[in-house]
Order: sequence, then C-alpha cells, then structure tokens
Amino acid sequence: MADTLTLVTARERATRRRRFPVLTIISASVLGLIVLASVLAPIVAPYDPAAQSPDRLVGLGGAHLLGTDELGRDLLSRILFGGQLTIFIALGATVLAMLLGLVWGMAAAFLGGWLDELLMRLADTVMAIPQILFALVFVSAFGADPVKLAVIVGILLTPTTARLVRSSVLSELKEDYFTAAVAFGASRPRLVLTEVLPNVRGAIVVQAAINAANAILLEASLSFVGLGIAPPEATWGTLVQQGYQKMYQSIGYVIFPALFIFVTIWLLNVLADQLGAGEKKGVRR
Amino acid sequence: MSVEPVLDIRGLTVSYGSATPVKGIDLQVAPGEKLGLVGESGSGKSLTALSVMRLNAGARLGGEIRFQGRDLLALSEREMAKLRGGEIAMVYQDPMSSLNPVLTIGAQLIEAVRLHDRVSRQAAHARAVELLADVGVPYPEERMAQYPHEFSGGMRQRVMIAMAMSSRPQLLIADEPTTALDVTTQSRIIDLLDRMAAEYGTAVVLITHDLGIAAGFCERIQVLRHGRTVETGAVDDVYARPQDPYTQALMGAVVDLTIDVDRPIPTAVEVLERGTDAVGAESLPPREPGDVLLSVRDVTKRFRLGSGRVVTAVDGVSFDVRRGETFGLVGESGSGKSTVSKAVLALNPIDGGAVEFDGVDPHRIGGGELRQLRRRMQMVFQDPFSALNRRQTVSQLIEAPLKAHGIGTKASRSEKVREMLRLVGLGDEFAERFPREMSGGQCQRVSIARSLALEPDFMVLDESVSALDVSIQAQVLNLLRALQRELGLTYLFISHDLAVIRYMSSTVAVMQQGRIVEMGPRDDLFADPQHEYTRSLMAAIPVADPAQERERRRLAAELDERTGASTTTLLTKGRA
Amino acid sequence: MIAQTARRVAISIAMLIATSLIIFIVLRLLPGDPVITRLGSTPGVDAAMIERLRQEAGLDAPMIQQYLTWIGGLVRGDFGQSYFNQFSVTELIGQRLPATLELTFLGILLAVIIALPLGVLASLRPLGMVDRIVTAFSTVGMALPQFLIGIALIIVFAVQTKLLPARGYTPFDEDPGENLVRMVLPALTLAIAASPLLIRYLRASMIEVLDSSYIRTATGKGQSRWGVVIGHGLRNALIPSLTMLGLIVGYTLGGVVIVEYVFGIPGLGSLAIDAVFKRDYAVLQSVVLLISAMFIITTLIVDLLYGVLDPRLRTKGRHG
Amino acid sequence: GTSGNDAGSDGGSATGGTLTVAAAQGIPQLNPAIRTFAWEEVLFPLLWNGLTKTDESGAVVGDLAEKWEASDDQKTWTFTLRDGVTFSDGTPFTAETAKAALDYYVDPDTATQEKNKISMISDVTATDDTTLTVTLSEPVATFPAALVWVKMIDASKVDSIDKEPIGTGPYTVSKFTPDDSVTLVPNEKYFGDKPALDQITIVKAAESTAAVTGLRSGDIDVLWSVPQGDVAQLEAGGDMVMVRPKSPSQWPSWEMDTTSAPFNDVRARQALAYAIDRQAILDAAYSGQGVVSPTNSALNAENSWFGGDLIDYSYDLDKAKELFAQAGVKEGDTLTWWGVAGQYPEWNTSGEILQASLKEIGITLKIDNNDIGTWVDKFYPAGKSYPATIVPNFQSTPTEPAYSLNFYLPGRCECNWTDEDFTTAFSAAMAEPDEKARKDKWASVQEIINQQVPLIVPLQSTVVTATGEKVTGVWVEGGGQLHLEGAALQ
Ligand SMILES: Nc1ncnc2c1ncn2[C@@H]1O[C@H](COP(=O)(O)OP(=O)(O)OP(=O)(O)O)[C@@H](O)[C@H]1O
Ligand SMILES: Nc1ncnc2c1ncn2[C@@H]1O[C@H](COP(=O)(O)OP(=O)(O)OP(=O)(O)O)[C@@H](O)[C@H]1O
Ligand SMILES: [Mg+2]
Ligand SMILES: [Mg+2]
Repeated sequence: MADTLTLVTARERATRRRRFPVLTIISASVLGLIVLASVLAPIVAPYDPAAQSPDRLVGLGGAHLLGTDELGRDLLSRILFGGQLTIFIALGATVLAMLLGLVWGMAAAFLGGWLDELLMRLADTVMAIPQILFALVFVSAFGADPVKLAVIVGILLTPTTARLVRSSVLSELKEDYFTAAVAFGASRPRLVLTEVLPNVRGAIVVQAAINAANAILLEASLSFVGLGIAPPEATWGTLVQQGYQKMYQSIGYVIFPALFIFVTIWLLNVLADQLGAGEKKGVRR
Repeated sequence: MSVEPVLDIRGLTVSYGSATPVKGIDLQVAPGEKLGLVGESGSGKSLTALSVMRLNAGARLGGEIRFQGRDLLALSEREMAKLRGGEIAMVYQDPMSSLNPVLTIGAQLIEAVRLHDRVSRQAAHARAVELLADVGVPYPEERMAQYPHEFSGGMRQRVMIAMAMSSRPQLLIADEPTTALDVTTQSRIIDLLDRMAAEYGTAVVLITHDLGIAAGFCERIQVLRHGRTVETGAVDDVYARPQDPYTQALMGAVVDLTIDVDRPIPTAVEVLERGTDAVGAESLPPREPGDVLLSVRDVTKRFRLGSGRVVTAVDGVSFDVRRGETFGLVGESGSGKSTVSKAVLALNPIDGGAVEFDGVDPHRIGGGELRQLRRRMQMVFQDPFSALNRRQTVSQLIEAPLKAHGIGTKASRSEKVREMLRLVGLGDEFAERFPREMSGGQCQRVSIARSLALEPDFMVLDESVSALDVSIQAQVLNLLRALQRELGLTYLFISHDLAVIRYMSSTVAVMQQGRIVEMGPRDDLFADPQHEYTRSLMAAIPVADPAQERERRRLAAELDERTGASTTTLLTKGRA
Repeated sequence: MIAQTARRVAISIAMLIATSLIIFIVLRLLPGDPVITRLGSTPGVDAAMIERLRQEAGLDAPMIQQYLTWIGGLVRGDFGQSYFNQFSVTELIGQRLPATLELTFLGILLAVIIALPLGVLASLRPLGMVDRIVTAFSTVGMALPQFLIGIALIIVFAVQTKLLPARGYTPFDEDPGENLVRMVLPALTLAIAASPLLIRYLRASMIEVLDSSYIRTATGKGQSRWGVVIGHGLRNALIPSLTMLGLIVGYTLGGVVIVEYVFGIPGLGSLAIDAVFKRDYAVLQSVVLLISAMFIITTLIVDLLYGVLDPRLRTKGRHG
Repeated sequence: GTSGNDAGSDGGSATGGTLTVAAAQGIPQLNPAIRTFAWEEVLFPLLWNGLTKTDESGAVVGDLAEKWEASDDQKTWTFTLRDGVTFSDGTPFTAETAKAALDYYVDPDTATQEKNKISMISDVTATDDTTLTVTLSEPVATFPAALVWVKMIDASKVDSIDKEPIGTGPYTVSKFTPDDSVTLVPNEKYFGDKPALDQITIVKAAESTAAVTGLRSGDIDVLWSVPQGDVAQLEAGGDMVMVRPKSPSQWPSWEMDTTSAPFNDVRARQALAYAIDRQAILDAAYSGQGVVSPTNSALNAENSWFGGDLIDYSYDLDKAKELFAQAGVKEGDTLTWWGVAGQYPEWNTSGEILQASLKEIGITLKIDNNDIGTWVDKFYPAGKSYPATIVPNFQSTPTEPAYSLNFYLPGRCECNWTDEDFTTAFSAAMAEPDEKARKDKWASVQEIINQQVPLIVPLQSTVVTATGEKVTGVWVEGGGQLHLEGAALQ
C-alpha cells in the first residue's frame, strides 16, 4: 500500500519543498528518542522492570512516574524494557520482510513472463488470508519468543513488500537508462546493483518505515489476543493487553503503553510520508 | 491599429513565489486577427495564454488584461467562468489528455454547448453533432457515443476545436495545438483552425515553436524570450527582415527542406555572439561511403498485447548501412522505427529475419560475446532525461560503460570522461552534475558522450533531437555531424521529421506501418519521391517562409480535396 | 474482453486452490489435535480411546486424503462437520456469516462516508488548512491499531457516557433497531481504521486528476468549480480508488477478527479464533478459506468492474 | 449465598423478562455427559435433572429420585423415582430412561468427566417405572453425591442433542449458536413450578473487560466469574450484587510430572510448595478473592472434612532451597511454567510471582504461555511425561472430599502420581457410612497428600458472580457452578 501512501503530485511537490525537512527532523528525532530510551533502558529505567513490590496498581506520580502494574512493578521501566522487545521484533520483521520482499519482487520483475505472474499471484494468495489469523496459527504452532515473532511478522509483511519492489523495479525497467545500460553491455549484477537498485532505494526505505509500523501494529494485535511474548518479558502490545484487563483499577496501565505504540507508529508513518515526498521531489523533474 | 483590440494586454507579469517567468508583456489582438506567439521553450508563451483564461492556479498576476475593454483580472471567479468557453476559448497542446477519458465525446460537447446556451438536451445534442460535422469528423452522430480513447490524436484535437468553437468565441487561444501530432495531421488541424476562425470571425492567438506553421497561418507574429517580447510585427516583415538578433538566430536555426545540407546550422548562441553572416559559412565536404557494416534482412517483430491480440510492429524490413554513412529512417509515430533499432542492437528478440553487424548476428550470440559486440554499437535515446540514470553524476554516467567492460584504471577512466565531455562541448564543471541540474540539450550531449566512451563504430540515434528546441537541436545536429567526420562513425538516424532526416542522412528509408515503403539516396528520394506516403509527408512539412508556406498549404489543400485524403485518413485512424 | 474475464476468473480459482492448500498445510503444523482439545482433561481416557476418536473424526487418514476429502466436500457444497458439536460447518458458518457481512458492510460504508468528503475537501487545496487537518487525522487514524480504537470507543461511549452498548450482537431480523445500535461502535472501529487509507488514496488521485489537462479543459469551458470537481474530478478519481476499496475490503475482513473479539460479536472472526484454539480444523480451514475467498472474489469483482467503469478498458482498442 | 432477597425461587413474584448471562467462554455443545469446560455446567440445573442434586446449603437432596436407600455393604443402591416426569418433547422419563442414561455414562466409549465418580457401577436395573437399582463393584457411602452431575438425558437421542436438545429441567433451549450463545425459554412440560423468567440468554463475553463494561451499563444481568480484580470496585459501586459460594471449593492445581526428575523426588515437590508466596498470589493474582491453603490442601480449612496432622508449607525460601538442593535442583537450573495465553490472567500472574520467588533462590522459571490446544497437548491424557514443568490448572469440585480428593487417584491426575497407601486409604474412606469415622479416614488421606505433595494447591479461590440489583434467586455452588434455575427479575 506504500504507493498510495506516498502519492504526491507535482504541484504538491513544488509547495512542499521547504517544509518537509523540519517535520522529518522532528519525527525522526522523537522516534530516535524512543528507540534510544528503550535501548538504554538498563541505564535510564528508574526500576528493575521485574522487581515486584506491594504497591500494586498505583496510579500516576509518586515514586512511580507512570504507576505500577498488578505485581507492583514500575510501569515506566516495563514500558522502556518492553520497547526493546517491540523494537527488536519490528526491526527483525522489517529486515526480514525487506530481504525476502526484495528478492521476491526483483525476481518477479526481472524474470517476467509466467514466473512473474506466478510469483505475484502467490503474493496475492498469501495476502488474501487475514494476517491476524495467519499469525495466530503460526504463533500457536511455533510459540512466541521474540525471534519467532519477528520471523512470523516478517513473513506476513513480505508479500506487500514484494509487490511494491516489483512495481518500482518495473517502472525503472521501462526507463531508457536501463535499456541504455543493457545496450552498452552492462552485466546482470551490474544492472541490478548499480543501475536499478539505487533508484528504487527511496521507495524501499519508505516501505521499510511502513513495514516497521505495520510490524508493531501486528505484534500488538497478536499480543492483544493473548499470543504475545512470554512474561516477565513484555512488549508494548502485551502491556496494553494486561493493562486493559485491569482497566477499571488503573487506567494508566492501558493508556501509557498504548500511547507508546500509537506515537511510534504514527511517527513512522509521518516519516514514511516525508521520505516519500522528499524522494519524489529529489530525483524527478 | 485603429479598431479596438479584442484582447489588450499591458505589462503582464506572472510570478510564482519569488520567480517571475513572465516579466511584463504587452500584447494586442484585433478582432478576427491571427497572431502567432513564438519563442523557445520556457519563454512564457503558455503562461501568457493561461493568464488570459485565468487558469494558471497559484500564480500572481500583475499588469492589465483587457478583453473587449473589460479588465479580466478584476472579474469574480463566477463572471470569469461565464467568459471562459463563451467569449474566450482555448485549445491545448495535448489532445490525448485534454478530454475526459471516462465521458463520451458527446457528453463533453453537450456540456460545453449547454454551459453557455440554455437549450434543451436535444437541441444541444443536435448542435454537438453539427459541430462535429463542421470540424470534419465523419459519422458524427455515431461518434457522439464514443469515448476519447476511441479517437485518434487528430480527431481528438478536432473535437477540442469543436468544443472551443461551440460558443462562437471572440477570441481563441491555441497553445501548441499540433505539437503531439504527426505532420500530415498537423497541417490539417491548422487548416481547420483557419477555416473555423474565418467562419466565426474569431481572433486567434496561436502559440507554437514551429516557425513554419506560424509563417503560413499568422498575420502577425510576436517573439518572446525569457518572459519578454523581443520582436513583433507582420509575418512577412519579421521573417524577411528579423530585427532582433535573437529572432535572427531563431530563424537561422530552423531545419526545413530548404536548408543547405552541406553546411552546419547556425545556432542561436553563435548567431548572438557573432552575427548571422559569420556562421554556417564553412562547408561540410561530401562523405565517402564505405562497405556494408550493418545488414538487416527481413526482420519481423510481433508483440502480443495483454488482450491476446498480436501486433506486427515490424514486418519484413531489410536494409544495408554502409560504413561512415548516416542511414535515415523516417515515418510517423508507431510505424516501427524504434522497434527496428532495438532489433538491430538485439535489445529485443525478433520473430523472423536476421541482422548482421560486421559479419556477426547479435541475435545468435549471447552473454559475454554479445556484451563485447555491444561495445561497438551504441544508442542515443529520444528523452535525454529518461536515458540518464538520475542517481548518477555525469562522470559516473560516462564512466559506467567503461566500468561495465572493465576498461582502464580509475585514473585513465576519469581522463576519458573529461575527454568525452570536451568532445561534446561540455566543460569539466559538468562532471559532478546530476541530470536534473542540466538542460535537455546538455543531457543529450552527456548521453552522446556516454555512447562515445566505448569508441563504437556504430550508433543508433532514435529521435535524439525530437525533444529539443530548434536552437539546441541545431547544436546537437552539428555536433553529431562533426563527430562523425572526426571519428568515422556510422549512424542509424531515426526521426519523424523529414527535414532533419534530409539534413543528416545520405540514405533514407521511409517506414509506414512496419514496412519500408521507399528507400534511396537522399537526393534522389527528396527530388522525386515515388511513394504516395512519402509525398504526403513531404507536402505536409511547413516551410519557415510566409509566402512559400502559404503556397504549400494551398497546394496541399488542393491535393487533399482531389483525393479525399483527409476523410479517409481520419476514418482509418479513428477506427484503428 | 471475454477472454480476459475468463482468464481473470481462472486465476482467481487457481488462487483459491492455492489458498486452500496453504491453509490446510499450515493448520497441520499446529501441535495437538481436536480430539485432545475436545477431551480437555476428561478422566479415564487412554491412548486407545484417543485413537478411536481420531479414527471417527477421520484424522488418522493420510494428509492427502484428508485434503481431498475436504476439497471434494467443498465442491459439493459440504464443508464438513465440526469436531466439537453436531453442527455441520455449513450450519455454523450460516449462524455467523450475517454478523460478519453486516459488520464489514457497515464498516466499509461508514469508511466511505467519512473518506469521500474528507478526501475531496483535502484535495481541493493541497497543503492548505483543510488538507493539513485531514492529513493529520488520517495519519493518526493509521497509527491506531483496531483494538485500541475499539477500546477507546468503549471507554468513551460505553463506560463514560453510557450512550451505546459495549458489546454484543442482536440479529437484524430479531430487532433491527437494537441490531444497529449494537453495530455502531464496531462498525465505527472498522471505519476509523480503514478510512485513512481511503482518504489518502482518494486525495492523491483527486489531486492528480484535478491537475490533469481535461480538468483544465472543463474549467476552460466555463464549468463552475464544483461542477468540475464533482462532474469531472470525483468521477475520474473514483475509478482508481475502486482498486483501493478492494484492498480495504480485504483489510476490513482481516480487521473483523479483532473487532469481533473486542465487541463480542458472533461472526466468522470469533468462530475462527475459537477454532484455532480448539484445533477444530474442519471449521477453521473452511472459515479461513471463506474469508480469503471473499477477498479474492471482491478483488475479482473490483477488477471486472474496473473494466466496465473505465471505458478505456472496455473495448479492445489499441489506444487503451 | 443467595443474591438479594430470596424471593425468586418459588416463582411467586415472577415478573418474566429476559435475563442475560455472560461468561468469558462460550458453550460449545449441549451434551452434559461430555462437557469439558466448567462454564458448560451453567446449563445443568436449567435443562436437566439428576437423580440427586445439591441444595444451597450444600446438602445432597433428591431431584428425579424422591428417595433412596443403600444396602449395608454400601454396594446396592435403590432409588425411587418421581412419577409423571416427561422430557420437553413429551417423552416420559422412567427408570428405563434412567438406566439407559447411566449405561451411557459408564459406557467405555463415552468420554465423560463423571466417569471417575461412577466407574464402580457394575449393574443398573429398572425394576419398574419408578424403581431403579444400581449395583456397585465396591462400596461407596456417598454414592448419591456422585450422581449430582450425572444428568438424566434421553440416551437414545444423544446423537441429535445439539440440534434438538430435550431435557426435564425448568427451561428448554430455543436457540443455540455454539461458542456464542444459548437462548432458553421455560419448559412447558416441567414437573415443578413454572420458572420466573420468560427467557435466559447465555452469551459469551470473551473480553472480560468488555464484559464488566456490559455489566456496568446494564447490558448484562449476570456475569459469571467476574475478573477478581474488578470485584472490589463493582462491589463498592453499590448497584451490583456479588454472589459467592458459601465455602469456596475451586482450587488452582499446579501439576507436575511425578514420574520424572526432578519432581519424582518428594523433596522437590515439597520444596516447590515452600517456594510459593501464597498470600502474594492470592492478593495479586486473585485480588484476595479466596483463602490461602498453607497446607497445600484441596479442601479449605473451613470445610467440615478438613483435618489431619498436616505440614504447614507457608512461604519459606530457605527450606525450599535446602529441599531443592537435596532433590538435586541446583542454582541456575531452569523449570518451566506451562501456561495458557490469553485466558486466565491469574495463572500468568501466579507464574510471575513464583518466577520472582524462585529467582531469589537461583532457580529460573521460564514462563511459556501457549494457546489452549498446545497447552493441553503437553500433558494430556494422563501418563505423559513432562519433566521439570509446572502446569497451572484449576479444579472446581464439590465440597464433598470424595469428589475433590479423587482427583489424586491414579489415572486421573496428569501428575501421574500413584501411591498404594493413598489408594487404600481413599477406598476405606469412601466405604465408610459413619460420618464421624469417615472424617478420621479422610484426615489420614489428607495427611498422605499433604506429605507427598503430588500437586500444588496454593489456595482456594472464590468464583464471584456479579448480578444486577434487580436479579434475585441466583446462587453459586462451592466449585463455582452457577444456579439460575430460581432466578427472577424484579
Ligand atoms: N506552475 C508553475 N510554477 C512555477 N513556475 C512555472 C509554472 N508554470 C510555468 N513555470 C515557469 O515559467 C516559465 C514559462 O513557462 P511557459 O509554460 O509559459 O513556457 P512556454 O513558453 O509555454 O514553453 P514550452 O514551449 O515549453 O511550452 C518556465 O520557466 C516555467 O518553468
Ligand atoms: N513492448 C511493446 N509491447 C507491445 N507493443 C509494442 C511494444 N513496443 C512497441 N509496440 C508497438 O509496436 C508498434 C511500433 O512501435 P515503435 O515504438 O517501434 O514505433 P516508432 O516508429 O518508434 O514510434 P514513435 O515515433 O512514436 O517512437 C506500435 O504500434 C507500438 O504500439
Ligand atoms: Mg507551453
Ligand atoms: Mg520510437
């Protein structure tokens, strides 16, 4: 769906020119901050995320900035450590989806003909099965540790990525510069790596951001149905699920992890938009 | 000018943000007058025209535009909407995309009629049919229910004219109405405009970069450059005695059938620097034809379309190209020229026949062998922007073929890049530029430099100058001829412009619907064209001389009348 | 045209077969089986009994045979039999299908109702005030997982203001008013999740269309602004947006799984989730296939409709 | 306890109306013999009758049987059945029907939860229409209590029970959507008083928070098994009534494989028992709804049968560490907690508390939550080996020790525990007709379990049912079974 998200027209491009870097910088740095805080959780988190205390489900403020959970663990610390896992899964899934999607999409675009048709219909087929059900079955089958979740989510994101890669590569193959490179006798690897790839890089980066957002979304949905990561570890999705069950006792428990999920996905989408707009602006006349 | 002008523009400026592409233009059109607006690309022709319609969204307009005395810039949007398509109508450059693809021709015409004429649907329908008949669309009743894509470009442009004329406007602005059309259609559309304007007494502003067309059609001409008027006057005066050096340069750079093929074309830069007389004096001695380098035999290429239909794009084409010559291939759009060139370079497989380049058939070899052969055959494309990888700098672009073949060291390659740049007349400062930082002509030079880097024997130039301005076109054509002379290159030169073909080639082949219909040495062919199609192509080419052009159009119209060509062509095209 | 339609239909059928294979294989990767789950922790059960129950359920047959039995049944309209009760899968699906269809339909309807005006308004002045607000709204909407939207709506409309019920479903034929009242929040959840995509797509294609020459022609004819926007702009922008609608249907069909869970609606989604947990293969494989088929068929319809709506694709003309 | 005032049960002030009852689970099927989930039991008193039933005080009283007597050896039981009972479709209920039902229950092909209570039935004879004689292979003094959950169905129609369910109970099914909802309407043929309500709708509210929300907004009248965390608040709200059993007899049972290391060593099991912070688990996981069981007993201390000289396993990590060490569980070793994902959040919290406790003595507890299908597959049926793994589960049993403690019998518990002494002591207690003597015998049974720790029982939990203010006549059995047969709306 990336192409729809980043569709920007000529007129828009012209006007947007001056505007996007500021927004890009802001969203990238807030995103960076969230990632950094999570990565540095062992240093910045105020408490051991697993340390239980008798202050169960206390609200905002006081000794615990964002309150505590049902075992008296510090919510902020849990969210920060949870961020590590969430980010790991999102990142892993994204990398996997990008790798598989690139190979799949490129193969379809370059091979063409019935192989292309086959590969694309296969992608359509996988896309036809509701992701959440697919994920549910996979998680039930293989369990839910971070690596497996990343793999499952990554696989689910692959078909869309493959489609995008294929369509961006195909539009490059139509350009004369590609024919020119064939005509001056460039070898296949050269055609792929130095001619086409740099030109679809932008679209790929945008898709990566969208994939990361979708990975977080999917992981959160899975956790919400209860098939998330095992305790005491928790992703943001798991925290939301647990918090929701205690919603009437401490509303913050569900709201704060949800907020982290929302803000992260939102920033990723904004970033993807900006990158997409910048990408088109930068290279086309 | 004793009568009050229909359109009176004073000191028009158009700005976008900080840029002001139109910097104060005065323009007057008398009722029923035909004014030509010419000038290089980007000179502000379209912006001026759009300003009259107030259709250039986002622009700030300054100065004064008076239409029949009313100040257009002071009108409300609602009042303006009444004028648009009513008193003032416009025909645009691109007939292919100027009609709404999902509405029938009839619906769009009826809409136009009813917007300014409160008549019943039936009456509007009848009027629309009448208009279609007027602009020469056969079976108008039947055509009303068809969609734009079922019409050829020429037919669509006729519909656009019908739409513009539906309200018998006082003023018609035609912005490059024929640029996208082939020569024969082009001349018929111009005739149509002429006839309609006369019939309705409409004043016309014709925007064109084709000095030939302007010569035949217009009574008065106004030359723009960089958003300013450089010269204006009656056509015969301006063409015969251009006053401004820029106009002189523009006139000089025109390639038409009358140009001397043995001399370089004077380019605008040169003219502006050195004056008309100083350039184009040295002659180009005739070339020696060598042995056969490329031989194409019975090449056939079919495409299977998505719907399962098969198109025979090239149908049994044979020709020989001799070492050191330029072989010109001419024909209208879609006649199969590009397909032939791709077959020659084995960029596409062929369905029949054989190609032999210096004894080797590129279709029979593959892999490394083919790549080696490709060092000797290069190609330059029509669209200079698309042909250059937008992610690479000029030096990377020129270096790429060398790298692909592992030629030289890093240092020797960069030396070669500089050498190539010099060869095509670009300075070292271009080495680190990206395609987007250069003009079309500069990009095309880079494209040529890249092709030359491998020191090929043979180059395919596929519409390599079609996208360029007259003056830049002249530079590139001169460059190509100079390079051929210096390096002994062989060219396969493809164009739909007969005049350019004539100037460049020693042997010419005319293609129509996938076949070569006529082939021969340039001078023979142009002196005495044998094939009907060749003749019609030649007859349709405008000449940049008002008197000659008017005569040509008269003769061509007579020819059409005799043969009924206009109707038949339209029929076959519309139905295809 | 006919050949192309036939080809398109053939491809869809091939995709359905591939889907059925994928579903079948993936399900068998699951540990456990319906017999074990069915027994729960019923005492006095031994391996022999389990074996016998497996045989009864046809679970001991070779995979290929099980698959062929299933497909063979499907062809005859027999979806098989639940392992957990005496209902046929057809009956179970029959019980659940109306809720899912209604929910999906209402969700998409609402999404279109939200997206159409917003998308058009935003496109009129790209990067203008309205556009910025609409775009911001859509990025926010896209960043909200469906379950969060559902929770938020429940908190606001059911818990805080008690305006609408938090959960449950009443069949339409039992009490249409009640049915609609209960559908509001779930359908809204789906719509909020789906409309951003539609808005963005519509906006982008509107901007592109409004930028095109034929819009200029229409304005040049003297047509009013809204006449141009609606009569020419929207009309043309809707055709490419149709493709998007096809994708949205798929997205929404996926989303009902979560929404049905959050709002306790007895639809195919909750049937599928239960079936996953219970290993009720017979139900699960048919339900998943049905949902996939709905998506594949929607895409097929959209494709064919596209051909009908876009005159350029209607005839075999070479100008297309 | 019964909710509100006790008006509903005799139907005197019946006002009709529809009662909406919700639980986190759905009802998958309607055959009472093969029910799997505790929630299915809500239908038992509504649709069917047993020969006997439990009343609100916990006493076993007659239902379809008006009276019964046992032979001296406690092996032959003669029941006199109520006359004139018919099923909802008009089929008469006779001793023949009862015999067919009992035969169906004991048929080896019928996989039923009741089996271990009635597997000693060796013969059933219908002497006449209202006299039924049941012969047992071994003496069971509490046989009528064993029959409470053996519902008298028409065994000949069991093949269509989901689609055309019939029963003798006060209500009958009008609509059934498996795993989602069951709609009940009064049974015209019911032999007792016409029930008070026009309709009972039993719905599934998978998402417990949504269910509580529904309860608060009046969308749901009765919510079974309220999330324990929400109880205090709902109760404080004042507009809702919490219904609890008189004496809680639902108990978390943490099973481990007692045939493989390390839990084949009794010291490891005892160590685990010491390592459990029962109070913390009760407070955090069960929000205080229940009582801790420091003696690790299935019976809570208030149960009249509770007794014996029992070890106190109160939280003591030092002892736990020492015993673990003796059993060969060293620091750095890992145990697994095999939980269920998505459901039973209290299990997960319990696991996390245990995880924290074990961590203090250097043992890692890996929490592995899986979907329920995968979860069951790990340890079921009994006899599977799953070393070093703790499987949380729960039992909802009657207060009668025979039917709580029988869970420890060989072949029943997936802990795979066999102990000659226990089996013998258990049979002896079962056969003892004298209550006082029986109490002593149960005490010695409890001592064995207490010493051997075949299962971990951290606490007894209270299943709390919340009802709207207008709902009356609802009560809950010790194991959490909900009784709606007398419910009415004011
Ligand atoms: N919407 C716009 N925003 C900013 N600059 C514009 C816009 N439209 C045109 N221009 C600039 O104004 C200048 C004049 O454009 P205009 O279209 O009038 O040229 P033209 O003479 O019609 O050229 P051509 O022969 O290529 O059509 C160009 O340099 C162009 O880049
Ligand atoms: N890849 C393709 N697939 C299908 N049809 C093609 C393809 N390439 C060319 N054609 C068709 O083959 C015919 C000849 O095309 P070609 O591009 O050779 O014409 P041309 O003479 O170069 O025209 P132009 O002047 O417009 O460049 C056309 O009808 C075109 O539609
Ligand atoms: Mg222009
Ligand atoms: Mg071409």
